[in-house]
Amino acid sequence: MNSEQSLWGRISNSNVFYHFVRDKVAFISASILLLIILAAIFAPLLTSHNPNDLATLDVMDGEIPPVWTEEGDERFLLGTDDQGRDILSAILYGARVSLLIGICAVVLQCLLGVIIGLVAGYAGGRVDSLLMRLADIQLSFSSLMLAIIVLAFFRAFVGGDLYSQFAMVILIFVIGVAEWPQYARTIRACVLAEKEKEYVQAAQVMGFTTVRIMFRHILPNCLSPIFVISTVQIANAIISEAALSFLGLGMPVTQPSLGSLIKSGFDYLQSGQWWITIIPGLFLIVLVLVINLLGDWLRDVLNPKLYKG
Amino acid sequence: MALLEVNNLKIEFPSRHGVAVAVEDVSFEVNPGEILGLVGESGAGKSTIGNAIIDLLSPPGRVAGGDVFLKGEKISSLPASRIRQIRGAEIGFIFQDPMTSLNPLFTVEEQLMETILANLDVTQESAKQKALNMLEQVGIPEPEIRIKQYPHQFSGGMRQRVGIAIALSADPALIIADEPTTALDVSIQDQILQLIRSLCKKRQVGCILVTHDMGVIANITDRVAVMYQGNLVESGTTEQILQRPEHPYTKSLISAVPRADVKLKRFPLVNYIEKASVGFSQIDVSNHWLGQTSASDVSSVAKGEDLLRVEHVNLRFITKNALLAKNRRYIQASDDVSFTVKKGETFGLVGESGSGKSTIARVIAGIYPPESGRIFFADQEISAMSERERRPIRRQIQMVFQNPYSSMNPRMRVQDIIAEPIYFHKLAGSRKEVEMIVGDLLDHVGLGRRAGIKFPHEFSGGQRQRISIARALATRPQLLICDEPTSALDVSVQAQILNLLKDLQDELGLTMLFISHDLPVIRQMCDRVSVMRYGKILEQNETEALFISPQHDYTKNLLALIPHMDHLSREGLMVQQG
Amino acid sequence: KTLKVAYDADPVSLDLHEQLSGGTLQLSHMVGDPLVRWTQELKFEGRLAERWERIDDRTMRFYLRKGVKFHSGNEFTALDVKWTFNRLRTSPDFKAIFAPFESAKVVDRYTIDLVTNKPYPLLLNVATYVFPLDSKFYTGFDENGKSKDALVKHGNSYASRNFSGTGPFIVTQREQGVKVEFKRYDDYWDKKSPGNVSEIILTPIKEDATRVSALLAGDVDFISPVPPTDYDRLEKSDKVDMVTLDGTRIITFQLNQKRVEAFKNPKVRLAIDYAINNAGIAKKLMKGLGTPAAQHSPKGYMGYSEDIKLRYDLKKAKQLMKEAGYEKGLKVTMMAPNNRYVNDAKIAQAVANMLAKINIQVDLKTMPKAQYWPEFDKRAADIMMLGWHADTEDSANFIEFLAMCPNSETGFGQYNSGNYCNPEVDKLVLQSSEETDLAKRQTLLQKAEKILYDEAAFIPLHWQDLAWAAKKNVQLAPVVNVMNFPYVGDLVVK
Amino acid sequence: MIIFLLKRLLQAVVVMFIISLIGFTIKDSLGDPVREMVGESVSEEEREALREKLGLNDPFIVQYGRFLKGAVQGDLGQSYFYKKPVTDVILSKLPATLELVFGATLIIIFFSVPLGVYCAIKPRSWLTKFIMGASIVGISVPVFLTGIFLMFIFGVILDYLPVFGRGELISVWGPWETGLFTLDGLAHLILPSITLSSLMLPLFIRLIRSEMTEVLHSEYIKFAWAKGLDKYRIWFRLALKNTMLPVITVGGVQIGTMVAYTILTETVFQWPGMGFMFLEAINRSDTPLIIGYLVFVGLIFVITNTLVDLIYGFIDPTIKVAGGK
Ligand SMILES: Nc1ncnc2c1ncn2[C@@H]1O[C@H](COP(=O)(O)OP(=O)(O)OP(=O)(O)O)[C@@H](O)[C@H]1O
Ligand SMILES: Nc1ncnc2c1ncn2[C@@H]1O[C@H](COP(=O)(O)OP(=O)(O)OP(=O)(O)O)[C@@H](O)[C@H]1O
Ligand SMILES: [Mg+2]
Ligand SMILES: [Mg+2]
Repeated sequence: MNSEQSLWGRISNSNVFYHFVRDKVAFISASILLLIILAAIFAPLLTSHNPNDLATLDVMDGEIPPVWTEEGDERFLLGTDDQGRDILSAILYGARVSLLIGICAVVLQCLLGVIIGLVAGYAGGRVDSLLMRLADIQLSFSSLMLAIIVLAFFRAFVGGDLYSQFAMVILIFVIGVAEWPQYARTIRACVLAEKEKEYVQAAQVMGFTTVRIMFRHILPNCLSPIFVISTVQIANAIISEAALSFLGLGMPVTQPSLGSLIKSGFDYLQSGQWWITIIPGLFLIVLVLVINLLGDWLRDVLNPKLYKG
Repeated sequence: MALLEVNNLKIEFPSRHGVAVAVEDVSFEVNPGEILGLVGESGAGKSTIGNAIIDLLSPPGRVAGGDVFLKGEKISSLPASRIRQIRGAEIGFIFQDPMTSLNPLFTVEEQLMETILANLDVTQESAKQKALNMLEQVGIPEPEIRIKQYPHQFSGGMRQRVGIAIALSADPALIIADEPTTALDVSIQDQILQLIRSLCKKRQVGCILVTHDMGVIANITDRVAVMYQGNLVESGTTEQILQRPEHPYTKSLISAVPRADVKLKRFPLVNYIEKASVGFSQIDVSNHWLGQTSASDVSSVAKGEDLLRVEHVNLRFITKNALLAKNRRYIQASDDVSFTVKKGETFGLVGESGSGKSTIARVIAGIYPPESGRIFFADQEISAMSERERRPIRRQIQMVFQNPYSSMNPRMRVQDIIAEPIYFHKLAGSRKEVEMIVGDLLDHVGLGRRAGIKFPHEFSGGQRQRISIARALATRPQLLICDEPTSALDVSVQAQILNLLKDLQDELGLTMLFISHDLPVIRQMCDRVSVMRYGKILEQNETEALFISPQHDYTKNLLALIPHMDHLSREGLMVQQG
Repeated sequence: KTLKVAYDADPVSLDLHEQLSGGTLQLSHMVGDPLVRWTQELKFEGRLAERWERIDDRTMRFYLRKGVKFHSGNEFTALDVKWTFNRLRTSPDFKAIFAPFESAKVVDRYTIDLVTNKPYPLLLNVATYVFPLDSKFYTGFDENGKSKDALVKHGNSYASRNFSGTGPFIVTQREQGVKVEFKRYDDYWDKKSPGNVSEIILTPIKEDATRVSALLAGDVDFISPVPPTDYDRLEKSDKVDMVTLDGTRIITFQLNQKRVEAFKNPKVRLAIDYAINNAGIAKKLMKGLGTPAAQHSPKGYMGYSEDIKLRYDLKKAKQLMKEAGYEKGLKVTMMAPNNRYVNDAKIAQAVANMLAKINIQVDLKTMPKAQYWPEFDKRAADIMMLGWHADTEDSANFIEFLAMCPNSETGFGQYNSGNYCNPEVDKLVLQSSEETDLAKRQTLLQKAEKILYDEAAFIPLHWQDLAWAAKKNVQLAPVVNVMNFPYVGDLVVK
Repeated sequence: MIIFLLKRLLQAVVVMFIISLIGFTIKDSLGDPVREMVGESVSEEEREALREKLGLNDPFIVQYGRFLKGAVQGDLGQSYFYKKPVTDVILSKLPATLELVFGATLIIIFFSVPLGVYCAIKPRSWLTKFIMGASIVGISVPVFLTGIFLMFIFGVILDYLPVFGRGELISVWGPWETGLFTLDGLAHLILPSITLSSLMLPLFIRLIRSEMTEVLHSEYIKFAWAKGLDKYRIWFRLALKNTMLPVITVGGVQIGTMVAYTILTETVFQWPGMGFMFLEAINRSDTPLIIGYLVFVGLIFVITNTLVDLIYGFIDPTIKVAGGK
């Protein structure tokens, strides 16, 4: 136990890393996730055309099925959507937006929720009532309403023309803020139960600050529901973003995210153009799947009692 | 035919750092009606054997070899359904840690009843009767009210008794009792042991009794097995082992038993250390980190003056809530308690289980606010302070909890648990220094630095208790509240730890509030003692005076019940007189 | 026979005068009869008016059908027509259509004159909006002490809950937004009507996919509208029949000349028109359920002229941009609704893509109509989408609203977000609205359309076609029409 | 306890007040209600006149004052579209939503508990892997898609189940009409309930599994094994109770959410409940209804959370319900 270990040394010596290298599922999931992220980042290199460059689109290329079907077209490996966008390119470019929004929004939700939940649960009494009623108010204003509110403010103070430049930030903000109560209430409940336990009292006796007790001691013992909610929320956030775009609040329609790509295909689902929804849908499922698997794995690893040795 | 037969049992805990062998090649047997005492070093593998017998080793643990036979049937590697029938009905098990083994969400009644109903063929009604009966037998006062309560409303000793009641309630043929009386005062301990004894004799029940208390061994066991570092080093009849120990470890163990008759300066030390894996070292406090004072210490109090003053502290717990105040029921856990503790002394608190000792300790430590009354620390009224004002003082009042396991964050490594207060209160200069200090503390409590990377659940009961002590010392407190600090330690380790505390006290003027059921230990450690019952202080005196001429009837009774160890051999043993 | 109908929305009120909307008109034709109605060929057919004649260039005399009974049992007379006419003129929604009228004069019990202020060529067109109501039924006070004929937009008026007209169906039960139930009126005057539907349950199903599924699952007999994406599938299905008609609602884009300097240049506008492949959009996005347009007026309307041809030529478009000095391109904003017209958002997107090809970068924003209209009123984007259907089924209406110089006093050009203004066009249209000589009127309107076309005053896309789908046993084709109010009274179900 | 409830009631009022205030501040951004009331060709002056008549041009304070005055008497205004008091509209839509939520909740409870527990006790079985995998698919498939799929399969292809609406209803009490007691009504309930539960069910399975896994490793469960209890008792009574604490909290929020906005499911299946009503209200800029609805939803959340807190306090004896110390 040399204290002068390099960062890498500490990482490679840590439990998480140790179990990671030995867990096939975790390893494969992480590889796939990495692959997806890389593909999204390097999308311009991997695709034949940029679906966000509108000039390259032609409606007459619309709704071409994937190459392996009869009417397929070699130019479009996975077919095209109604606007003639190559699905493959659209997925990769869309994944950029969706991943960023999904992950950032969930991080924001989680951050807000965890802080508020910890404070509410730990402080109790008035603070608790106040924060929890705030959560009730927030819940009443679902992301839909919140988006409208934020947009109205944005228009009033910044001007609507700039919207598309800030769309991403606004979306992250809206989705991030709309759902914090989920976390807050869960954490609060957990804190209520944990704070009666003796190890918390022991920490109090040590003279630790409240903040430290909340984050260092209680929070790690409340991780498991957070993990479950988070993995669900990422999928949710990606879909919500698409739903908000209907209200004119999403990303610009000319730059479809993964969610809006899926959503735009709903109309076509029954009429046979399945690929517009199903292929990006599968992509989303794989994405969420690996995130979930990693989440499950991480949760187990972070629980010392579950070490398999 | 032996009731239980254990042959060549070997138990391992594999981990990424290698396989730890907890029990190696252990064989013994228990006959019907017989009580086998299992003694040994803390961490020797006693609890592990018990767990292995009923196939409940905690996860990475596995039985690597050997067999277990119950009434001639091989019960190791039985199918899950069959072993489940054996548990409870055939083998009653009392876990070492009473705090965590009761489900916090169910009342004591539910937990008792379900055991009875699951294992015995009785009606709901008679199960209820039996449950009440059991509680009464283990000495819980007012069982009709208590049975409806939840575990957290019980004191440490009461929880332990509930655990015993549950284990005995299904009339098992074999009882495995893992340190069943550590949190009990002598009179109740006596009652429980008699209960077990009479069960064994009357119904030919076999019993494995794991204990550190040589008095208990001497008084009720028929045979004794001694364990050391995973091996069974010696076994024989009680008399044989106690009077003519053969193995050097046994010898040194017996020599370290604290004496109830005379007060010694230091505890006699065991110098048998076979593999010397973990070295106890006597510390040189003047050069040691523990001896340094930090700027924020309260140094205004001179040795011999009052460091802690407790004045008329009252605290009630609600036992039955109701809308109207008059319908509420309370337990007066602390009834007008007053005492003072001088700087540099050790103040003892003894008394019946459930008498409010832990409660008052918690009030002083600032966990419960007192309902009325005042507490002064170094002449500052800490009971009236806000949390913020109080924080700097908190470091100086530390507490060793009665239940070490539940008082440690299960998600933190032991080294982090101990290092955290050092970091937090900035008691060390660098990261490296902290790591050194932590390793040092672990050494001093006999665990060794390597223990640092493990998590609390990977330790034995006694080892956890030592971690808890190390953590309390890490803040370099002025006042140390010890709530049963050594109940799970074998006498040799106990001696080490208590000597460490004594050293600290001598050199630094460490002040201690010492709660214990172990009267010999109290006699050795404390300068003054208070006796508590029903939340009140009955009597308070200089230790020697109290032991020699107790005033209150309750005290007299208590002292009379100290297990006699006259037949304990002390000759030829290496006793260090300090 | 019971007919289960699923529309995308249900009528907002039982008061036929409350809102001028497709839903209301569909209801009107079920529970009432107009004086005259349109045939499929856009000719007039007498209903409660048996015949009519022009008395002078401002007056039309209607001879009413005798022996017609209202649902309440009251007899239908000219007084009811006059009452209805007067009520319509107080309705905020209808008052504009009836503005050219001076009065209704009862001649006798079964004869009535409608008099206009000036010679008015569209008198009969407007008469299709007169669904005589039971004046006696609406006289007096309701339980709340309010006048029964009160016309309230947002309140719970008597007329919005109770109805008495002459139509083939009586409303038996109505739950706003959930369903309306109708029963055939036993004493319906039109004994010649082949209609054999005895009961109707109308359910609004907003979601396209659900509506189609409901039909395919057999839960409903008849749906409208049919989403273009499901067109193929329904067409192929052996359980259902589809009926389509070329529509009359034009979908356009307007280029705001006030906001964008370049749009003042007709060359830029032309370039844009050339850049957009209307035929492609109609074929691919609309699945053929749209007729590509180059002018406002659909075929059959007075202003329609065969010579106005579709324009699509990318090369030419680029050329024009260059000539106008914009070969480097432009950056503009565009707004479109996403739940107002069929495929509105998709169309806007496709248009944006096409404009990118001539270097016009479009920042497109789509939003629900509730948000869109306020934006439209503010003229919040450089290019805005607008669809229009002429209430009078007449070409002049298009131009009055969409292409005449905006004028807040006269109200002309109210929907002209492009601010296109050409006094000559205004003059032609104003002339046409007083011209009762139909041939002359036609020339005027065609001329106006031609100017708009030549100057690319606006960017036409297509006329939204109408489509209905029904189970095989429902004989839909004879009762539907381009105005999208099927004459369910005449519907035959086998 | 009573004091606790009274306090909560008071808080609910404050919550509703704040929501209405926010609602009022933003109502102009929700679109122009007048636009929805009139035909498209109606002139600007007419619209302005109507706006004036509706009091929409009054200053904020005046409008809000008017609203509050009504609200105190339980009148949240009139819906523009339904032309009825907002409260009546909401109450008439409530049963539909409650039934749907009830159906979905039943599905969630009946499946999530056994499946979640199974996955926790048999972490390595292939069935567990399948359930966990399927649950992820469930999470990532949008509700809308699930709905259309179910509709397509069971409605169109197999033709077993009706695809829209509530079917035959019978009146129970006052405005309360239910489809729970007719076969037709029940048949209509099936697909929407499944769809609605499709998102929550995986969440619950995963949550139960993860919490249960932790609980199963606790000392008291080990002790319970040592007591010789039946395995089902340990899993489904002891461990499950400890597991349920966090699950109830999340569940409370989720069920509150379901009551509040089952928007997508209701839209797909044309289910005449509150979520559908809300979406329509937004589309129509029916501002009084939107605000009334938000206020109502705030109340629902306070109620469900109060219930959750009560249940929580009931299950976990160490937790004192705030207010009753
Ligand atoms: N879950 C575990 N993982 C790893 N090691 C463990 C685990 N449980 C116990 N051990 C180790 O096994 C050894 C034996 O532990 P055991 O609890 O049997 O000791 P014990 O004899 O009961 O001691 P004590 O008297 O202190 O209770 C100890 O060294 C302990 O560290
Ligand atoms: N949180 C609580 N709620 C209700 N009653 C409690 C609570 N904590 C302790 N008590 C009761 O207060 C009394 C004193 O408990 P305390 O823990 O101080 O006893 P003790 O002297 O430490 O006993 P032991 O030696 O058995 O640990 C007991 O009767 C116990 O049941
Ligand atoms: Mg042990
Ligand atoms: Mg105690």
